[in-house]
Amino acid sequence: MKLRYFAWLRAKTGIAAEQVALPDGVGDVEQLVRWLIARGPGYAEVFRERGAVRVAVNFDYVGFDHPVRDEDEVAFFPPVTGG
Amino acid sequence: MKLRYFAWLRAKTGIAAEQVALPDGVGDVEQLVRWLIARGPGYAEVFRERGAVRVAVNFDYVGFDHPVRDEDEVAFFPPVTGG
Amino acid sequence: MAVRVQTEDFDVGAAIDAMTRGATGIGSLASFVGLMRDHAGGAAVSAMTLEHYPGMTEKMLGDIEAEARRRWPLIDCLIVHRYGRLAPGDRIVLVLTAAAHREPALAACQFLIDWLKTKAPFWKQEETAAGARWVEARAEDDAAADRWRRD
Amino acid sequence: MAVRVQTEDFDVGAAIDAMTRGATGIGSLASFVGLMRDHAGGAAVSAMTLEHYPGMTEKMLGDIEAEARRRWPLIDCLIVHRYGRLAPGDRIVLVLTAAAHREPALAACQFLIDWLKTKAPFWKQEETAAGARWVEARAEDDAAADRWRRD
Repeated sequence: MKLRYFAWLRAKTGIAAEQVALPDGVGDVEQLVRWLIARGPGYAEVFRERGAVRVAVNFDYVGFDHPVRDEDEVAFFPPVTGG
Repeated sequence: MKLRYFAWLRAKTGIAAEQVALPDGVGDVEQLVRWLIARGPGYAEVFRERGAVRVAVNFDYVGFDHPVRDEDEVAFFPPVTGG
Repeated sequence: MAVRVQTEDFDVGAAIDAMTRGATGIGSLASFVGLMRDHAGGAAVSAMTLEHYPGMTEKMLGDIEAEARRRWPLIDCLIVHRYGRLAPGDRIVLVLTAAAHREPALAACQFLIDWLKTKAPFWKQEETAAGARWVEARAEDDAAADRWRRD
Repeated sequence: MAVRVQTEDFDVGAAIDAMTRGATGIGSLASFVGLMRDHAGGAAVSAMTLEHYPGMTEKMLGDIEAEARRRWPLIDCLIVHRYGRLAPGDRIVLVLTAAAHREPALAACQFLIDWLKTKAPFWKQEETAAGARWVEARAEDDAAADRWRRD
């Protein structure tokens, strides 16, 4: 799966995007987030305040209970500020 | 006083504007309208449906109870349709 | 006060550029352009003549603009209204509002066109195959204007 | 669908002319232009960088436009949003709506900018004397977008 990070989240992870194999036991966004948090302090910091993180799977907003599959693109970003 | 007529009211009076001396006994719009109605059928037709006539004295909307003086400009017109 | 009543066409892009040039406190600009349609009430309209009341028109538009400035923190504001004979597709009216944020710009733009529609002394006469006819005022326009009343 | 995401500036007058040319059924055209202000939160801002999520941005703007067309009888509609580095006074976003009457044009324009503000994946980073900072989302923007929710 492809993971993407935008705005200040990217500053924490240190990368804009990465390709990962769907980890064992990860079936939804919540499980993916727990797996990411365990990967390192940068990731842990991103998800310290869940309420400040938005999630999109394949270009659509989803909740933390949304399923994820190996072929998905999953993006994490802060509330948007365009316009 | 100067009297002005716009849009379809002008077609009824046959004139766009006229100068008249303040008639005896005319102190407000209502009295002026009665005086105009007595002047001829074109005027009478203008005021047949009072609700369809708007009045301005010196460029401001007024009601039929508004006073009129000899130096005033009084305009009669239908509801506006600009924009 | 930026109110213009004229027979000539206006350039929306130029008006926007003139309003925003050098005015870097402006974050939001809302505009409304009214154009002449080629049909009305089910009939084709070939031309339209806009009559107005010189003197009162400028006064009413100025009053309406002043009211908008009282209600919202506008940085700038422009109303341009044409009169005379127009063809389908011709621009009739322009309302332009500028503010730091979008809420006042959008609300004032809507307010200005709503009030202008029911207060500025303009009258439209349409030319159709059946002859010339005066456009009648719409009850919806009164309702739209009444939304902004403060009694 | 008329949605553009680009680094280049846009010409509002040209966009309006292109939309109305030959379209004599259009009676009303509403527009909103968002511009970069030279100050925010009490601090002078010297530049701004707009980041976005390519792919999702176009999809969200298209979804928002489709929703506006479902809700109002629009004749035409355009959204242009820039990204990249901008200076104070630069145009950021354009929303343009055209309809026979003014109510749908004005309402759809307001709806589009309200939803775009809270749904299109753009993020602003401002440059001030104290360094770069990410702009925070405003609660007012969520409230403005929520007005249009239909549950």
